[in-house]
Amino acid sequence: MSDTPTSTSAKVLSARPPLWRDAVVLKWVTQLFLLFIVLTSLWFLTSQAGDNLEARDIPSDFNFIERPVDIQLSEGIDTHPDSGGRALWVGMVNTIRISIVGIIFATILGIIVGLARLSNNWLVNRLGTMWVETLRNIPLLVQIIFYFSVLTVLPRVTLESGPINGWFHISNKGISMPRVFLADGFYQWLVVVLIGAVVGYYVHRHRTRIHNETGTITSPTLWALAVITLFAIVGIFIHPIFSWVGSIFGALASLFDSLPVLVPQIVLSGVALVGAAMWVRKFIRKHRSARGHLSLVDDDWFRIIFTAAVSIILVFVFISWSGLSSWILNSGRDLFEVIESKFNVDGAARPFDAMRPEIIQKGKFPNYGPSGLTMSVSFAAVFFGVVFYTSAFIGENVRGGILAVPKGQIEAASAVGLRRSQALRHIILPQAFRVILPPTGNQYLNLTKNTSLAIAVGYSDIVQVGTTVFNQTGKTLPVVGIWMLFYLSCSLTISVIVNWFNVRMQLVER
Amino acid sequence: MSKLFKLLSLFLAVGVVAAACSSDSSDDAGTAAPAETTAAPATTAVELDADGSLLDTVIARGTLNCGVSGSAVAFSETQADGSVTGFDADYCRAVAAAVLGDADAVNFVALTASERFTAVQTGDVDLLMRNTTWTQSRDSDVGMDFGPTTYYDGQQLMARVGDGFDASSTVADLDGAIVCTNAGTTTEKNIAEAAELAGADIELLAFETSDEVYETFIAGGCDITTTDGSALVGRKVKQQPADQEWVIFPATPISKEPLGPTYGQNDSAWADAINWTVYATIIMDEWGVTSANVDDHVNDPGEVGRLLGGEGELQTVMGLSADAFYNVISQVGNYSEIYNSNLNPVGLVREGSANAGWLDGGLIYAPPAR
Amino acid sequence: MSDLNITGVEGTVAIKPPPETPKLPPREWLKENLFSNKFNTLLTLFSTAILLMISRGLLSFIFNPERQWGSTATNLRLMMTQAYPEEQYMRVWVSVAVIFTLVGASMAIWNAGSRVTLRRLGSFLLSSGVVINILTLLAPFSGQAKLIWLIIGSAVAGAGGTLLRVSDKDKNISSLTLVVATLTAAILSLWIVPFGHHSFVFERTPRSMAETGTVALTTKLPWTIMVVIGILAYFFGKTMTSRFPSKNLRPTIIGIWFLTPPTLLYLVLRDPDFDMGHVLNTDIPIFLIFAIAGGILLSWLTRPTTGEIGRVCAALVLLAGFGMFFTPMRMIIRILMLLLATFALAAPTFAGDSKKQRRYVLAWIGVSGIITWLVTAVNTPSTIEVPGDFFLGGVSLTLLVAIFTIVISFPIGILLALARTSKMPIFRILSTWFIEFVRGIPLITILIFFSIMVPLFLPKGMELSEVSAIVIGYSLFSAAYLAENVRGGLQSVTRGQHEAAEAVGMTTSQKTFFIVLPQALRVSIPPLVGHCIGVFKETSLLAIIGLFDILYIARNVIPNQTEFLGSTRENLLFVSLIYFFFAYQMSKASQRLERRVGLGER
Amino acid sequence: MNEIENTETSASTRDLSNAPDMIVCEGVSKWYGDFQALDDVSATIKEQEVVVVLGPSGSGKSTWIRCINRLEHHQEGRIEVDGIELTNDLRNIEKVRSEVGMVFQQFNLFPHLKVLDNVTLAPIWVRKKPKAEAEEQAAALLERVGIPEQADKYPGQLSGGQQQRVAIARALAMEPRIMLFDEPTSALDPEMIKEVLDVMKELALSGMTMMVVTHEVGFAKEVADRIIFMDDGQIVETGTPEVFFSNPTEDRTKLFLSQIL
Repeated sequence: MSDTPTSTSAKVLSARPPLWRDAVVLKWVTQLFLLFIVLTSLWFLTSQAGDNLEARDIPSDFNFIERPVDIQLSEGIDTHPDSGGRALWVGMVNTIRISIVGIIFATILGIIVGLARLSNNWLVNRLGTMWVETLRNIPLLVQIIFYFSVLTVLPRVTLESGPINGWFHISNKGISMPRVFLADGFYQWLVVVLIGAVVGYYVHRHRTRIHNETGTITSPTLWALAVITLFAIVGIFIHPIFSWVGSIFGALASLFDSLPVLVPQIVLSGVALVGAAMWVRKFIRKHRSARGHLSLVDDDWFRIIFTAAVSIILVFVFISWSGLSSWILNSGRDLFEVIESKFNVDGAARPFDAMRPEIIQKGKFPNYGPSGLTMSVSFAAVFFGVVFYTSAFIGENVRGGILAVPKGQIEAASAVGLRRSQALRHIILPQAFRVILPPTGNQYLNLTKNTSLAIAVGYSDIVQVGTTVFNQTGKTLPVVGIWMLFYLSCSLTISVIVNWFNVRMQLVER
Repeated sequence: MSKLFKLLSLFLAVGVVAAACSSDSSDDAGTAAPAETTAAPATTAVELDADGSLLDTVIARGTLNCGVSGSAVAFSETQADGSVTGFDADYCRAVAAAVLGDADAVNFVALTASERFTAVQTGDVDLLMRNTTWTQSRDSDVGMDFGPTTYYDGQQLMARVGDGFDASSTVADLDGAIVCTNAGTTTEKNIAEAAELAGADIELLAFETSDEVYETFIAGGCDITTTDGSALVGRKVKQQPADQEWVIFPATPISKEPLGPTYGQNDSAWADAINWTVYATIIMDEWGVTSANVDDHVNDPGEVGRLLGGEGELQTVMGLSADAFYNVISQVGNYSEIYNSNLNPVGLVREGSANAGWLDGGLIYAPPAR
Repeated sequence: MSDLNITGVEGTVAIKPPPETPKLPPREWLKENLFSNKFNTLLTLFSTAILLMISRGLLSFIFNPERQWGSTATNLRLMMTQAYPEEQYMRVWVSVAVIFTLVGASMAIWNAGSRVTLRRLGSFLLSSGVVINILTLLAPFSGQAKLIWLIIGSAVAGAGGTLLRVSDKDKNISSLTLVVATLTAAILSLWIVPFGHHSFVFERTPRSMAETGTVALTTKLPWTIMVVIGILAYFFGKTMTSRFPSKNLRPTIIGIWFLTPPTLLYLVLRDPDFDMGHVLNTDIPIFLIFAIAGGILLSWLTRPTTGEIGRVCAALVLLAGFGMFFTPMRMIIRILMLLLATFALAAPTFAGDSKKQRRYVLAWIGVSGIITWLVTAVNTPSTIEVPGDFFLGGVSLTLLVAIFTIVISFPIGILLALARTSKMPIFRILSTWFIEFVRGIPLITILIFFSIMVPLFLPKGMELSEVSAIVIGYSLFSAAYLAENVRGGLQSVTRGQHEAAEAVGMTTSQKTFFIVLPQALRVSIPPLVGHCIGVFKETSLLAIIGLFDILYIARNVIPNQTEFLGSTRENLLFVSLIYFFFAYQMSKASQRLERRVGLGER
Repeated sequence: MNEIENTETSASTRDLSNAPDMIVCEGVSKWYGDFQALDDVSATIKEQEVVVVLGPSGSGKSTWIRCINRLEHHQEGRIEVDGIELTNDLRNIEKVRSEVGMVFQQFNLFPHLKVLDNVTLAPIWVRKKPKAEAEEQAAALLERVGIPEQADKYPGQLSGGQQQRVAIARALAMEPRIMLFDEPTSALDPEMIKEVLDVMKELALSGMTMMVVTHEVGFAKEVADRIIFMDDGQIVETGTPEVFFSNPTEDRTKLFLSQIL
């Protein structure tokens, strides 16, 4: 086994062509040449930028994150942030908020649109087509601005306005609806629900087993949901019994506090090294033939070396940058302390609270009070913009996905006697979902990125806040860096989730 | 054949693009010697700052790059044919008339609020005529110099009479109001400060364009709008619907907004040329010399004659031609003419305002020309 | 045959003639398609209500007397080109005429258009008449206007109904005839219908004027001529088709199409005032040196016997080209050097006998000549003074930025896609990182970054206008997405194709250029067109960074003109229509193309 | 060849005249737009009978067989399966479909389910069988079609012949009284055809009522009780294999036979 590769390589050596004709040499020379050019250009550009920044006296450090800034945000968790970092944080939260809500509603609306496009009802079908064609062909930015200027002509607020007075108000000052929010007892209640989820899981398994044994329809999912709901309802009354959970987190926090910086350094380095080693092992195993013969081409060697190099660089970074490790320790401690404090409430606290929107007359003007959940006009414009726009694309994905299920599948399903609903559940949807998911994941990415157009209507998302920050402090480069980092991590999160589903659902082929 | 053809068209396309891009990189455009080290192109002012004034550069170039807003009602509007008109635009033209002898030799550059100072620093524009308020930090920290104030403005508020406001209302009456204003300007900060001082609790809504502010105000989405008084008057005259009545208050603006020409600092020849162009329009207004009758006054004795070029030394010493200010008056007009033709249509009148001449109790005043 | 008796299992059965083709009468059609069951009926009622609400809202907005549609009409020119000098409009009209000629000729040569049965036309007319009438009833018209519109609607519906009844099943009409008829009607309406005459006068004070009557002569006359030219060009194309084989004709026309945009751009934007001394002393010698030296180099490189040494030489030229960017050098030398390097790298792919060699060298001389001329022309001051820079403003800016972005990002995207699928790991890693990085961040951050930061990254003395910087940023952004589309196509090329190409002895680059890429691009036509539409739509983001694109004009400029305060919504609606028109046409065209190429069939 | 001759007699000499009718078609016609796909087709198929439908492509064989399973709707005439008439009544359709198994030309296996799940899906959800029982039955059926070892694979991992045998097992899992085969071997490689045909032969010998659309003349000769020849949507000729192949009466039949034999 061991002598076969040697003999082949010896043969190769003996027949080695001149360097300029050796495919492998040429291949690597070309690549290194390109790498050289790319690195030189990057170096050139950065050095230019450094010189220019210095010449124009433009600072590009990050100290604005802690410095006070003079910014007023239109909405968010904190409309008068006291530092640049806090302002950007508010912007990030706003972006994430509108993205998540947007994704949920765009999905619902998109499915409706897609089904409408497949509908037998001529009018509904045409309406769906009109919806898709119109919204897809007008730039999102134009749409957002248009909704914005249309929303401003809604009726004025009066003390008794709203379609469902006392519950739901629509006016040109925004849309106000009842607000449900987490109260002090929420985390204890959450523990109850988690226990409920575990119980629900076992109920689900049990019901499935009964179904498998007897063949009766036992609807396990329904049962599991019912169990969880039951726990949730009961939890509202009994959750204070879990107040002791906080002490666990307290212990964790003190553990993190007492750990030396070396521990995360070692753990991180270990993870990097072990991860790389495992990857290499898996890689080699995959390239070993059934009889154990290992054949690696230069490309494979490159991968192995690259992985090793990356892991060593990572180890180097972890060790030399002790700030990272202490940051992990500190933020871990803070996190657990925060969670612990969440459990430190008196027994009477409720998990949720709800408030109805109100209109209050202050001074001369009737306006929405703080009690309801108020959607500002800017938020509404961006929200409707991204939701409508994305729904058109998701609708097309849904339609395409369902149409992509071959007709034979539906025929076969009915030939074995499945009903339409059963065929839909067991045959069409699982297959359509595979087709729908990847492009829809892309649409989720796009939606998240498209919320950046909020800058046009003054919704305080991260781009709008960032623009204000660098207009005030002149630190464009750092702010742009933060934007990119933020959006990249958003995109990464979404694509990781979508990929996870994707891999799990891939069809197995020969 | 067709393969080669496809490749060729690809090359051509790329080449055309490269060529198009190269048009903007003027490093070698005008220079005669190919391998000469980066000679300063005529268009950039940065290098010339060291040894000469921007005045020479502008005269050599033959056009004035004037930074304006391009979308400020009555001050600099972009018109349907692409031309820029308005109070600020006329002052750009006046400077061009004085420096170059031709009021039309202006290249208007539309700038947003955030890019205006950078544009001056990098030399993209020679002069900023863009509703820029003269403040301490801009004069010192930002590196600008300010010319004589051409328009004394101040931030005011506008509300509906139907909501119980009148001209004597104060900021304290704003309690509970939604106040709309333009995003990214100092007006936001001013109203927030003023409301805090007066103990009024307000909610601020900032809009990207001023038109959206007023559309929202008309529809009732805002209870109050606030911006410079000049803009409020114009909007009230032009846009107040039949079923509403608007009122502007308080009589004393909540901020001082002196607007005037702005240019890069430490270039005194260029500053003098601009400042005296403005002063010339004011002085001529004091003497009643207009574009219509300027020819009759060329040989007048005293200040008028001196400025119009009768004895041209004062101008030639500055680096301008002797008839520089004659060109300003004849081609553009005096202060009153500029003011009335641009601002009267939107309801702004000089009489009784801060922009009346000093003899009429206003603040418009010029040093003597001797 | 029909009287044939066959032996069935249960005896003989006579075959009867088939019954009439089942065709649904309107009432049954309605029942089948709208009210087949309770749920469907509910849906129908619901969507009817929504439709009526939307149309009513839109109509009452459009025909509200308070709306200042004059602002749009007066500012049309601003919206199209920002400020192209009026006395130079002849250039624009010539360009439009050239495009109309090409469109007409191409339609003839590619046999565009299909047959439309008169029945379909009839039912289309009938339904549009009905829709017009319904909309008229919804709209807030005065009595007289309502009557006029009702009459028009009924006339259209009546015509459609008559057609439907009179014509028999197989009668049809060419869709081109319909297009011509529609165009003629549109042109005629310019001469007849009093749309009003909106103009802008600038004497001492600016003034917008709105007069009644038909539109200005400067509008209707040129358009009439253009339509006539288009129709004439169609017949010209027809005669050409009968005279020459389409094998030669079509590539020629495609070539002209490729050359048209840059040529017309120069026609419209530049009237170079050549400094002949400079041209003779520097530009022409530089070109000659490059043409001759490059020609010799290339003729050597295209010799089949040269072999791999050629690539080394090409790489050296490329290195020299890049080096020139770091030293002070005339831009034309840098560009020609890079171009030469590209030609040299591609040379082995086109190697062959002396005829092929000659052709390749000639191609080099031609391309370098055109490029030299272009660079010289661009760098010479123009007598046409256009505010708003090379890209003009308004729709022109939108279109030019979109076209430039697509053209630049196309080769970059293809290269990225090739790199990402290549067997060379460093290429793959670099391009993957680039693509994923760019795709992870929103366009607006890239545009803001490029508009503010690019001047900082340039060497001293080099300047780049804001629009150019943005076009570069936008191209990089677009290239990443384009690369993903092309990659999809590359992956769809089967292994058999690669193997077959290798089996006949093609080199990797020959295989890529002649076998893989053509197939891959063909497969990725639909996503590529979709991408182009996206690029076009997203140019609207330029408004955020303050460029004079059509959205900026509609939102920031026109509503701030003294005459037209408060006209944001009218102009936004108009802008939406413009975008919709272009994007919808493009997507329809791509669908037709898909069907034509035979893609998208399962 | 020998083998065929031997079995041929055994299958086609069965006397089925007293067996009950399983499928009755009377004057079935169907149009696609203007094109008439079925033209007054009438036939009766007895229990345990094996009928092979022959004919040139486009002659309406597949349409007919799909009408019997209500995958297509006939527009005139009536079809009765085991005494149940096929109308728009959903209950009837369901009943018929659980009595009739169908095997398609393109297999139409569910690619997202394992082979075992493909077979057990319908028994569990339609017949409401316990899972264990269904799996037991599925294993037996896979054994019967000769691929017990593939139960845990996905259809995409199998060869064409194996896939088609899974499809037969899937159809059999519903314990149908009639099996319809719509060109079951047309999409297969030659060496795989035999394995599928063997399964079908075994099925025929076990007494299943079968209706087979195929081009496999050998199979028809060997297994069929009766041959039905279709052209232009009409039944042109029917007869026992011996008569049909050696002694056709119609010109169209002769022409067809001369082309394929």
